[in-house]
Amino acid sequence: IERGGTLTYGRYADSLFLDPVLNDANVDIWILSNLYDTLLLPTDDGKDVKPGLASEYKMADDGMSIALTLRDGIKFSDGSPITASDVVWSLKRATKKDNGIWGFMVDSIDDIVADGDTKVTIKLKHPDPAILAALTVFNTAIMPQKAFEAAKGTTDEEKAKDFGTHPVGSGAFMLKSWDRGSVMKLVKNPYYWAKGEDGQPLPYLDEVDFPVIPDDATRILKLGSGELDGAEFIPYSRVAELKGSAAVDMELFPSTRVQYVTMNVRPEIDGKKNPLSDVKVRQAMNYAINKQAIIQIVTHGVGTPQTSYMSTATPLHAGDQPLYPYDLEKAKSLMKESGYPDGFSTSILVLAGNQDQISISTALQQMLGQIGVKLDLQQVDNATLTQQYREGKFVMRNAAWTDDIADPNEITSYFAYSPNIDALHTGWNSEEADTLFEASQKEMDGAKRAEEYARIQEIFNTTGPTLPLYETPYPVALSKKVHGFLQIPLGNNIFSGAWKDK
Amino acid sequence: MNTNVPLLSIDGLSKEFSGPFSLSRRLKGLPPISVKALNHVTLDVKRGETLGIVGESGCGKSTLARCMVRLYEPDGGAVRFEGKDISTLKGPERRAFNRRVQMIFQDPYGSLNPRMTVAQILGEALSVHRMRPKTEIPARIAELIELVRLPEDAAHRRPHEFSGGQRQRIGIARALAVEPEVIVADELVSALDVSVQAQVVNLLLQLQEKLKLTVVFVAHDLRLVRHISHRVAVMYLGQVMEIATAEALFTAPRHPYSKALLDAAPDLDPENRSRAVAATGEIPSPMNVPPGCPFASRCPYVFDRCRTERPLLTPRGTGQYAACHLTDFGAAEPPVPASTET
Amino acid sequence: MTTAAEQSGLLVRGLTTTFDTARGTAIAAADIDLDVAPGEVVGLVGESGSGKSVTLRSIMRLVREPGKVRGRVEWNGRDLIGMPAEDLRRLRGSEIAMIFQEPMTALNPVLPVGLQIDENLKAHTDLGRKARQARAIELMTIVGIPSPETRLKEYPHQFSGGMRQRAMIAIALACSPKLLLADEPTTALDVTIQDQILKLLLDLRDRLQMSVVLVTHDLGVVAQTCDRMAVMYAGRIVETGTVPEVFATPHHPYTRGLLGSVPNADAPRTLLRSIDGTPPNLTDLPAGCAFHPRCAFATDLCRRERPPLETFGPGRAAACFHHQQVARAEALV
Amino acid sequence: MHLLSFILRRLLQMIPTIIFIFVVTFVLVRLLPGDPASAMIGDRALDADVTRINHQLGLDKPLPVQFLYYVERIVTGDLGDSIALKLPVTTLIAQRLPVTLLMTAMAAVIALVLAVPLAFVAALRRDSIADNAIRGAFQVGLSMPVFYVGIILLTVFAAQFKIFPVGGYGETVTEHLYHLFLPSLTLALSLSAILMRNLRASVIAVMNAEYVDFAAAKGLRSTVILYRHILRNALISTVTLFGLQIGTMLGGAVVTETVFAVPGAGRLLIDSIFGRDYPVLQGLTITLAVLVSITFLLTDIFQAWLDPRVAR
Amino acid sequence: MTLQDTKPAATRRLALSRLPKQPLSLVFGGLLLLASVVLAVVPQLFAPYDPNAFDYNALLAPPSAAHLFGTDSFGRDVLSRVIHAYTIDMQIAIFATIFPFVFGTLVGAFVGYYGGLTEAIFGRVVDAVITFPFLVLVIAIVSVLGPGLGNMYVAVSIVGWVFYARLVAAEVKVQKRLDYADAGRVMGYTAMRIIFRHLLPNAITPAIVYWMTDMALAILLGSSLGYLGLGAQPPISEWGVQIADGKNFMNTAWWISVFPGVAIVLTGLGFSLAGDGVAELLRVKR
Ligand SMILES: Nc1ncnc2c1ncn2[C@@H]1O[C@H](COP(=O)(O)OP(=O)(O)OP(=O)(O)O)[C@@H](O)[C@H]1O
Ligand SMILES: Nc1ncnc2c1ncn2[C@@H]1O[C@H](COP(=O)(O)OP(=O)(O)OP(=O)(O)O)[C@@H](O)[C@H]1O
Ligand SMILES: [Mg+2]
Ligand SMILES: [Mg+2]
Ligand code: NI
Repeated sequence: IERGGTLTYGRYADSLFLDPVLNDANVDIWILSNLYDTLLLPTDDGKDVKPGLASEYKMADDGMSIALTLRDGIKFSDGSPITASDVVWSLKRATKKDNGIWGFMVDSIDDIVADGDTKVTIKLKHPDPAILAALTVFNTAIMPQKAFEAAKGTTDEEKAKDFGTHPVGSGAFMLKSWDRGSVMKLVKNPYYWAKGEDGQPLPYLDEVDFPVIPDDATRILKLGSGELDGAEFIPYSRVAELKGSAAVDMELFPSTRVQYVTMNVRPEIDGKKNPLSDVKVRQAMNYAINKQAIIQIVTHGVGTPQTSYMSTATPLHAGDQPLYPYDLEKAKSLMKESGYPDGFSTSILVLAGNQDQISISTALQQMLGQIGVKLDLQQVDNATLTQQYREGKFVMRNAAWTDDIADPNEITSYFAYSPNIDALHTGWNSEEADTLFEASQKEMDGAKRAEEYARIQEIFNTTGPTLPLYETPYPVALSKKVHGFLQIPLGNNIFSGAWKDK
Repeated sequence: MNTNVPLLSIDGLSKEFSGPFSLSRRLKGLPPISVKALNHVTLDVKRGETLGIVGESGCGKSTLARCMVRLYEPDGGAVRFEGKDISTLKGPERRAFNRRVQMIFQDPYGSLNPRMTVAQILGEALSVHRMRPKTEIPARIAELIELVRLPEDAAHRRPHEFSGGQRQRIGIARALAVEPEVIVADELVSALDVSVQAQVVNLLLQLQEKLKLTVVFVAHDLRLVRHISHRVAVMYLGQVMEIATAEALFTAPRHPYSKALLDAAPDLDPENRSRAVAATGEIPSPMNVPPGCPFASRCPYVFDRCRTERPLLTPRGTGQYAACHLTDFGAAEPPVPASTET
Repeated sequence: MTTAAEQSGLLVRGLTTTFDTARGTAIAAADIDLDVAPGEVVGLVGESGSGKSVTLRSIMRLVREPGKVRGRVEWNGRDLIGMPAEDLRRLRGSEIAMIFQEPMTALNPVLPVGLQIDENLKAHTDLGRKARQARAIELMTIVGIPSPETRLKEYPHQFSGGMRQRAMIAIALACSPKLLLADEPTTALDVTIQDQILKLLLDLRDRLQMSVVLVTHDLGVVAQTCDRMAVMYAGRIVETGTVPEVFATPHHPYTRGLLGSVPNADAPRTLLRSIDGTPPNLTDLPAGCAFHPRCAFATDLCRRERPPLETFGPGRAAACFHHQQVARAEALV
Repeated sequence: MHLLSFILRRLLQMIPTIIFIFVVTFVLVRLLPGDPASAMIGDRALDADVTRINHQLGLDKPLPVQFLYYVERIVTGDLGDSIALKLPVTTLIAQRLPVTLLMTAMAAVIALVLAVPLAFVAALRRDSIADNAIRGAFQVGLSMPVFYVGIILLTVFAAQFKIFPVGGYGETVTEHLYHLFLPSLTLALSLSAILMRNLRASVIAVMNAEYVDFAAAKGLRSTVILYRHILRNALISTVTLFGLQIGTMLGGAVVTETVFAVPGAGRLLIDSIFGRDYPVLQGLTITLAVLVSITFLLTDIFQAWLDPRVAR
Repeated sequence: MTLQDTKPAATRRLALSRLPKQPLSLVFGGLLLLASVVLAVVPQLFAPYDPNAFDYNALLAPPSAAHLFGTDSFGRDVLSRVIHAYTIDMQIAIFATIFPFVFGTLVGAFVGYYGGLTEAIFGRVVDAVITFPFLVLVIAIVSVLGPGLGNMYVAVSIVGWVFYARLVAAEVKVQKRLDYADAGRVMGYTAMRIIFRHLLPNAITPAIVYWMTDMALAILLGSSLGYLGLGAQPPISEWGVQIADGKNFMNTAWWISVFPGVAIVLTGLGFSLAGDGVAELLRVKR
């Protein structure tokens, strides 16, 4: 292990807003944990929790409260101590209804009370099997109440805006400078609590720079020329090539990312009859898709077929067989049995300029053509896509999902639990799945909860409104000099343990 | 029809062109720059005659000619054709006027549409004015080509295949196609070579004889104007300085400017040389015409009244008119130049 | 052909200029012989396209690609055609000056008039800034431009036509040339201004003892200003002589036609004696005498053979087999 | 004096143009399907979140009200805050625009350095092998899509030979220049092709002008003729074209900026379209329009200086 | 009688004598364009494969005898796709420019002829359009109307006509000052006849020449939009889309993007040479 140095990590897009509660996008989320620390931390495999700012945590036996003890002598990056009142304030802010879209993860929290300077008790409305995982999520990060309230502005939002330009947290790094759209620079937080392998405080690195390089090819070129030490979102087409490169470590970090197609299953869309509402049609389409071919074409072999709607890295994932193995005959016979034996025309929304989605859809177009389904591609921008999606006016769309929490409840509430967003806004529902989900949300018995999830997955995987395609790891290319960098399955980039050869 | 009424009469005609109205002028409260191209011009054209109009560049000859065929709408005064103000003509009446009064242009290159053949040019004129039934048009075109003595195969050629003189003939043929009574010829031969000039002038003279045309002949070549005109008007800075029969004007000009113009024209006789300059100074800019006599700044006979009061066109006996305060200038013996300080 | 011209003045022998064009080779000037003695004004007349400008440009070696110039041009015994470019540059604008027909296009529109005079002085004299300025003002005064100090700072478009032509003359005269080649210097001007400019040129000739070649197509101008004249047709000189002699008895039918085309004072509204037909195409000259298709005197000989420029009197020459007949016919009229 | 009134008049003429652009932008962006909230929070947004955000942004008010509200702010010089980046638009523009300006300026210089000498060579040796080679090469440059040229330049000069950095912007001024060289070159290629073509034609036209002959007849040295008489006149028409192209380039730098990872205004503009970041889009379009108008104005002034006939 | 006889003979002679003297650029440009048009009309005669057929056994195959230009990531034959793209790209060239050309020319003719207030208003429109960032406008319009070529044509047309109008207006203004226009007025011809029969034929040349360049530009724009995903939609093959497809394979499978690039350059060259040639051909002989 060597200490010091600057690691330059090329990102495809810049962050937008560095507030753990009010932010909206992965570009923020995935680096927030370097700036802000949480009470608990996800384990490296993303499936469990370990102590963070809280050195001890204990769930009450009735599941109605959690007792936490803060580490001794921990400080924010401005040197001020982290107290229990900061924790209370931060968590209350995270649970407030109007603050951001992440509140649902800590919905079960009833109250937070401080007990002295280092003890905190979180009281719950009901037992919540996912609450510990929720305490590792960015929105429960602990922020300095004083510094935040000293920021300019009157409302929370205005203060957050100002605070976000010079944030103070307790993560391994702190913001040094931020040139919007160009480069963000982090420096070592001298007050960070965790210790490295050498017994000295982490992080090893003095500085991490995040230049923004939207073009994939350019990012790789820069890595090759030594201008970057690491580059995220390597296109799959380049993975094999970079794996063979002597100067580069091509890392494929396990992820919770799944790639699928969402189908609107309402009986009618815009007053027109919708063939996709026929479950046979959906199954036929699923069988008609050659996932292996798509994995070859789009991910160049990097991906693996989905075995459930949630990724294998998600806790309580169930299923060991690829869903809907390619079977054209079966697909054809299912079509015959369906209400549309002669096929039909339909369309799919593609995010404009997204090569993966274009490739997938082009392949789907060809594959579905074989069972008489004529597919039109419609490239639209993100805002249009989202709006049509939210309004339930789309027919089919490409989509991908990554978990934010080490628990199956997030993905399931969006995918299978219809009261949330109508099952991906598709209009699909299953009373059984809904009931099971509601039960699982309070089920503290791990085994039982696993059973409930197994059943939900079975229902969704056989009749659900999606065409599951593949799951992929996070492709990150690193210079051979870089060690110890980690991207956890939830996507968070962890630089605290990274170091660089001199 | 009253034969005493002149065929075409121009009555106190004025025409101004306004130039760009720049911001600096607006800020200074000045009016836009304007060119007084014609300033109260009064003239008559009698049936069957040739009226020559001479003057130096920019004096308003073309503007006058264009007003006569209603290419320009005058700002003041009127042009009357057979007693009728032409600016009041509308629809068919206007078309009829356009047919009866034709114009021929100076520029042999610009006055013909380069993308039309001679037959198309003539045919268009014939058909628009319905001069002949459709079937007879080709024959009439051939006739016109013959009339202006163009080569027989001219009909299907385009203007660029002709020489300057031939092009002017095409222009004449186009005007004649509609069988007009009056032809206004603006610098018809100025752009042509001497040897070709003579051909076109001869043609014009012959046609006039044959078709009983009335001709307004605008030119700056004094010799030529004298040769073909019955009467001549001399213009200077938008005003008529003198009108007289050709003979009278060239033998006894009654205006100092007419005289200067005649003296300046190089004599063809090498024995008759003079080293004296006929008129000093430059023509004033038409953008600010002096208030009095426009020629005052260059006139050797100038006196105070000339600078303040504009002389009117007054008779000088036997159909001769001049606009000069020295009413007996050129009558018997010329007056002594007043002073030379200007 | 006078021996005097051998040493001083301009001597042109067999000057031929051709242009290779897509339609064939145009012989724009063919076998031109021309002498100009010191202080003499020679008029060069002819129709448009007869090669007058090309002749002047050839003398100055200003013919551009694809033009080719052959022959001999001597100025005070020095060969202009063969001399090195740098030597020629020194002569141009100083000893030999040229005036163009269109002052609007010949003056650079984006440079002040003063600068355009100044650069001439700078190229050929070693006068200082002040001295050049003074000389420029002097020149402007000579050519009759009022308030020269302010006028020098103005641009050509701020000048009237006459003023521009004067400015061009001022530029040409900057280094007191000994030979002035004037290409239609007054064609674009009004008669009263033309009168002024021509008389100015004559005055300057007297003052500086310049030789002048004056190109024009106006016979009146020749009659009033020139000592001798040469008539060009289709690239060739067809007649030369002193001005009074040529006007009195033209020996070439073309000269005769030209004189007849101009209306003269006595017979108004009669037909003019025009020359029929049009000038020939230079790439496609008729065989024999180039004028024969338009000539009333033409015989088979004329159609077969080209008449040489034949001297028939002191300083008189004509290129016509029938020139005596033509002269007699003229006398009859 | 004349110049001043000329400038004043041009500035006055700009006002309706800017208003027009302002209104069009305002209406157009609001016609775009999708709203800022959709663009920002994407798939996971709940309807309640969207309503809340749109309310916070005042987007639930009727359009005319929004318009008046925006006009009111703009008159006070306030362009509002970015929806996505939560920064004042003026700050963003101040950060991003200089990059694009620098890149455009460099492209202009490179284009001139390429086009002017080669145009002269081509014009002076008209129809020679050199002329045809130069014209052919530029023609190929002109026929290639910008993103393609960019990728090729990147692959060759940055990846293969490592002469230039692979995009980015750098920190010091020298670094800026160094980093922006390839993107500027990319932009310059098509610009120089257009300039070369035009300049060559006008040099040929000017060389045929009589005043060039007259200059030669004055016995001037050929260098004087070339620089004083030919170059200046030939530039007159090229200058107008140049100004027009620079104006277009300012708004068209998007693609280059993406390929080369240049954090400039072009990318901000595209991001703001796709992000439905109304305040940024409006503020930037208007700023660009003003800049472009100023470019045109400068062009006109320069042209008036070159050609005294213009300023009346 | 003589008239009837001379006409065909004269025209035939002219046509024959003109033929070898065609400007060289027109010959080359014309040939390139002719080839492009043929490929655009009957691509199936030249394309060895179905442009949309996948071949999982030949993904990213380099150029070989079987696939002269190699295959792309779907195993589609690049040559066949390049050839089939002619159809769509030539269509872009025409459809994106035809309305601007026609409408712009008409507006230009009226503005140039009548001047005055129309000209002042038009001047402001021109200002606004040329100051507006063009790409932004196109992207915004395409986003409003939805992606696809049809809407791209609409977007380009909304802006494009202005340039034609400007060119034609300027030229008409020059032409209407020439005497032949006045001659028409003196003959008593209507304004419409003067504008369309006399002025326009003489004023349209710059617009036609610009049209040629504009078609090349339209292909480039179409490609750029295709590259951004806003132009032609898969599986239609279009050069810009192909280049975008091949962008990630620049290092490993250069052929995917290089050959469509060559096609764009060649077509652009064809248009631009033809433009020069047409300018030469239509030059008014005086
Ligand atoms: N359309 C116009 N717009 C502005 N000014 C004009 C226009 N037509 C003529 N003028 C001006 O009006 C004056 C008279 O012009 P006009 O053409 O009538 O003169 P002219 O005697 O025919 O001259 P020339 O002998 O040069 O043909 C000139 O000063 C000219 O500049
Ligand atoms: N650069 C050139 N290329 C081809 N032919 C040329 C060129 N320059 C001149 N000519 C030809 O040379 C001939 C003589 O032209 P020149 O200019 O000397 O005539 P000009 O007598 O001066 O006529 P004008 O009175 O019209 O000035 C013309 O027929 C012309 O076509
Ligand atoms: Mg006139
Ligand atoms: Mg000449
Ligand atoms: Ni002033």
